[in-house]
Amino acid sequence: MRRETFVNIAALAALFVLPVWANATGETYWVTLTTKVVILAIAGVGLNLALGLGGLVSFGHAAFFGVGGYVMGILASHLQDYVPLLTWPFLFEGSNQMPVIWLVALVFGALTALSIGLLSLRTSGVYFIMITLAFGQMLFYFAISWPAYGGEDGLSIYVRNEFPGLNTLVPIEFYGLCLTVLVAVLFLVWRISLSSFGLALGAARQNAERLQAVGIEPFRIRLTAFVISGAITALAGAMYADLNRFVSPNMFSWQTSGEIMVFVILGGVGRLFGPVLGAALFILMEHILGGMSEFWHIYLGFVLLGVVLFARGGLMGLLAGREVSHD
Amino acid sequence: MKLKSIALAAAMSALAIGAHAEGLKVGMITTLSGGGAGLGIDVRDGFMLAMKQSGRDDIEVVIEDDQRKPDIAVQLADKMIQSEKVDVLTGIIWSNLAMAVVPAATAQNKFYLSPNAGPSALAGKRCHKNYFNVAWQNDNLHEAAGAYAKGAGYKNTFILAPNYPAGKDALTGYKRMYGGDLAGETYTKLGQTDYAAEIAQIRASGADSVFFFLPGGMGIAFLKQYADSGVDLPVVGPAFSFDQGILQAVGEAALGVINTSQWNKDIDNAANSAFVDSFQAEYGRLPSLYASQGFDTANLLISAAGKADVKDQDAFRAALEAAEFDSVRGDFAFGPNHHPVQNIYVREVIKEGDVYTNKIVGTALENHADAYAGDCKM
Amino acid sequence: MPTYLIVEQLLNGLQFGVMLFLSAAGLTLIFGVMGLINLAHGSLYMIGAFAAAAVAGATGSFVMALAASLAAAAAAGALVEILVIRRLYDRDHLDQVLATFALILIFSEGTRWMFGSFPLFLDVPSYLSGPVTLPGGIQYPLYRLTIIGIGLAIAAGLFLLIARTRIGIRIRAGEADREMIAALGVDISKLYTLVFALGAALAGLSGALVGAIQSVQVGMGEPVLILAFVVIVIGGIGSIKGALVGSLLVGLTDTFGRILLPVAFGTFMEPSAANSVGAALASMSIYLLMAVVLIVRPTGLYGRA
Amino acid sequence: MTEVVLGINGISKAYGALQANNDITLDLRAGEIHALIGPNGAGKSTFIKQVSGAEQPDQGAVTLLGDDITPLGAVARAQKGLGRTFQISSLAMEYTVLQNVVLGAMGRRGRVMRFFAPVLKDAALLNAAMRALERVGLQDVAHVETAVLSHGQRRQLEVAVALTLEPKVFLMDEPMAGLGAEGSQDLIRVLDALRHEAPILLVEHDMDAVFALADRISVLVYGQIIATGAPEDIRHNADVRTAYLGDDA
Repeated sequence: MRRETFVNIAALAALFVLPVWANATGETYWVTLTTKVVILAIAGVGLNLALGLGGLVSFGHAAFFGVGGYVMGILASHLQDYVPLLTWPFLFEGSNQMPVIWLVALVFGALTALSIGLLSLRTSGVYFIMITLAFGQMLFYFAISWPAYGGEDGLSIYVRNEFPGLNTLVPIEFYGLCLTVLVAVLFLVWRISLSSFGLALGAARQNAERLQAVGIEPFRIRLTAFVISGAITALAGAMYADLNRFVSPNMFSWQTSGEIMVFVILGGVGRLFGPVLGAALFILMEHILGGMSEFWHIYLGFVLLGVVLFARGGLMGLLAGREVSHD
Repeated sequence: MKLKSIALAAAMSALAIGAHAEGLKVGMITTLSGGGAGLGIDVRDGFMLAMKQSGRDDIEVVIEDDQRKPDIAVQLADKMIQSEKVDVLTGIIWSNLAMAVVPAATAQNKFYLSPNAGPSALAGKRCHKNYFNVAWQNDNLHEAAGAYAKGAGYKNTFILAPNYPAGKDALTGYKRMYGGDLAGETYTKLGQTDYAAEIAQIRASGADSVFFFLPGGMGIAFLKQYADSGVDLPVVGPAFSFDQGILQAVGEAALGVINTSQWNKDIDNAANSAFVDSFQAEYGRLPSLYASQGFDTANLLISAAGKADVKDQDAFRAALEAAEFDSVRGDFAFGPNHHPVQNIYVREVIKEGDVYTNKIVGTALENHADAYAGDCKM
Repeated sequence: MPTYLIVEQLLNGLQFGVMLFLSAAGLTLIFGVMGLINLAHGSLYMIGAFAAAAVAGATGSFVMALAASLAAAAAAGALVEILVIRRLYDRDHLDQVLATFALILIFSEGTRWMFGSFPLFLDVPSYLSGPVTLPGGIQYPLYRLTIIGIGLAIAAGLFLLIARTRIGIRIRAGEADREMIAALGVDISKLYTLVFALGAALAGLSGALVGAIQSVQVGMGEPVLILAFVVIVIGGIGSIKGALVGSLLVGLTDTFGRILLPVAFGTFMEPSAANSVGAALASMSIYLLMAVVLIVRPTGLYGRA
Repeated sequence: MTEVVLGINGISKAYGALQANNDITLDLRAGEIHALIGPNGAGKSTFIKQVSGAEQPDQGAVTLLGDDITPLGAVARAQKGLGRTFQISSLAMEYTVLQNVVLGAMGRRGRVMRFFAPVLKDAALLNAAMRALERVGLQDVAHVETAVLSHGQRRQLEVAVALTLEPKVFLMDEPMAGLGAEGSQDLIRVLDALRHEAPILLVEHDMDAVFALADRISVLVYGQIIATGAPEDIRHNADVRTAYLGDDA
């Protein structure tokens, strides 16, 4: 077995076992913490598709994360406050059903990514990094000053939304649901990476001229990847909002974009399980260092710096070595 | 892995007298790192000072840093409720964080005592029997500023605030009590630091006074630039931009500015002078508004813990409602929506030796309650 | 709107633009020469402001404070370049973003650890405070005029430095071909340290100058960083001229957006809502500007492909 | 007269004051190899860019099988049947050799927007890819990472990718560049056989290869074609000798 596969299986096993063990021993908070890891990992997996596979360094993925969060907030708050969201063309009262919310989040995440991608994929390099940042900031300021859904105060939901057949208020059940989504998303991204589209996307990153010469338009490939990536991140946003039963413009902030990016780099760019390892390490550091000192950001900074300077390839690079192409 | 788990003495006193000897666990979620940490640190220090003075060893306080991020605050609340099994939560500074945490905490049958934020929703439609605000409803200080402006005979005020909910509440609060004309009403970008354009508008507007609500660094920048612009219209604002912590950074530009507050260090009562002295002795700096609120919050909690066991929620709630503690503000009572009914004073910025501080020059509103109590159905 | 107000707002836009230029110039210089995205630029700005506030507090001299801001930021810049940044030149932008993001964390909390959580005091010196009356009867703060003057002088100085001096020639050669300049016997790593320290010093100076009329506090650098990025992306990364034009464009767009948009919405909405919606759009205006520029010219106004 | 497959009709391109290509006209007919030679700086790269679609000519037209393809970009021209190779190997270096050729086969068949099926299990694509590799003799290194290939193997892979496109015309930009004598001989054999599938417009520096392969040769000097003809004619053309070969004739 390749070492990377071994690491992946070990990570997955840990995600299955640890929370169950924490739950059994009454450490419910660790279940919540792992839920956070899993949801943020989904956001990272979304970004990794664009960034790792496609080489699209987006500094604006908070835009999609936030859109997902607000989809949850808006749908659920309308139902909660008995104010129909739509009366025309059909009556829609909002929803507290996660499958509905997730679907809407995917659609709106994809649409947002489509419009941002259409404009920003005309640029490349640093310009792309910065224009995606600019779009994220636009949405951030919009969310802060848009009064209908709470502005900077955000929106809070009394009760976590429902999923058929589960009691989502029980931490371990909600965790199981999130883990299932993570596994599904990982499976999807894995298949994409092996597919025709994935091959073209990787080629677009390595050598766009080559792709053109074989009659494939890199722009189309990148845009499609950006849209899928945005949709996945939006799904994570909706789930994150449900974890907190709360959504705020903070989800749109550039620091959020930065953190999602940190998960990917910390774990290993372009590696399937990279964002999972990255999110886990980040949250663990936040939890442990945060308990040690008020000034824990300093230590976090040094750890990140160490990873960039001395552990290229991130955690996965350390554990499983350099990625080797295979077919 | 808690930041500081301060059991105020050995837990051996568990066998102590009375029905309330069970012990009480308090979770404090506040901002201790990053921008805005100064406010959280003051609340924490004021709170812990009261705890120390009370000498009660059956109250344990767990403190965590929310980094001013709402999502982190919610997760910390979950942690404190699920793992630490706290009975009471407190500490949040910012309205948006309070909106995220308070409904979740009260929904899980925990008490929440707010030492700073008082968003209108939590005072009105979404009030809760387990939610107590020990500071003010957000509009209060702005209403007092409006009342002051009316009393001072201002007829044409230029008002400005950042474009976010608290900013809108501020201007609404001011207008509620002011009643005169507006020379202009401007919303600035949250976090904006250059106000040249707004000051030019003020100059050109023909206003006779200026009201502003710009918390934190925004207020420092505005005041310095305003003083430097040569516009000399009187300025009124809520206490937040003139607090002990940031006044030194504004410097001379703040001298003489009128601001409104429910507390000042020169309020004449025994509790207050003892608080001011002991805070200075303990931490080596003058206490701020936030420190006073933290101190009051702790004393309210201690008074209730002296009367009832927190496990008996109804009794504990009644003890909180009674609010029988010596507030550093003087008289203190809760209205029907568990928000304070209190005096709000007019302060002026002065210089004492090398230190900029405030003195009380009048009372803007007496026994003032908030405007949302009517919407609250507990 | 009366003419004098428009003129005054033009001055405000210009002045805001010049302030932005001061922080953007170093950023674009560093990118142009070394190809490095430095997110920690805002931290150097903050270091300059804190050094100035500390020295002004100790000596009471504003000139000393400015000198301290230059020195502290340059020293911090040189140190960071030698310890961290020089390992990043050959890396892709992603590594640079993460490493300098880490530096922000270290600098911000390190500063808070040293100076505490409360804002520091730094004020305009008495000889520069207060307004002067300009032709046409406009009252305008002397300090802001001074900032415009200093900013334009620095812009001119940078153009001269790059066009006329030996270091400038080396900088330009370095931009064109790193191996070539190394082959010519110029110590490239010293040159890079020098350029990075220069960029840092510019950031530090602008932090001190701006800090005197804003607030000196932890976290003051990040909003400026984002604005500076907007500026240099609009202007074309690496171009000093682009940074100047970009900062003036951003300054004017932001200033007039703030004033005119609420008025524009006021023509068909009730005032309070118009103010709010206008302000919301105004806060997005510069990002819209940037998006439009990049859509028309994907490498900015003066950028090379 | 055989059919004109690729027609270049009076194309010109200027960069500022520099007239890089000036009214170039040449054609490529079925079954032939037409070589374009010229000294450095003659405008060969500019010419290639306009034929491949990377840049638009200022004037003139490019036709493929009679259709005007001038307004089309590189992608559309590739889809229409223009198969090009690059002067400096332009491959996806992190991919295996097989992945690179599969990419070509994918582009040829338009099987790009497939998200779920593993592309390397697609028999049709694999067969086409392997056939192309066999033709250039790379079948044994199919599963090797491209980055570790020798220079010569990369040149062969360039040609193999173009083969998978099953193009109507090949545009080859110095395929022999950097190859040793033995490598050149191998590649010459491959190209020699190829002309019957699709004609080749060969831009080449290696005179041995040009004279071994070309049916016709055009000579580009200072942006203009100064001569077109059979190899023997070109070899003895006085203008060419003076201007290009640098002889003292």
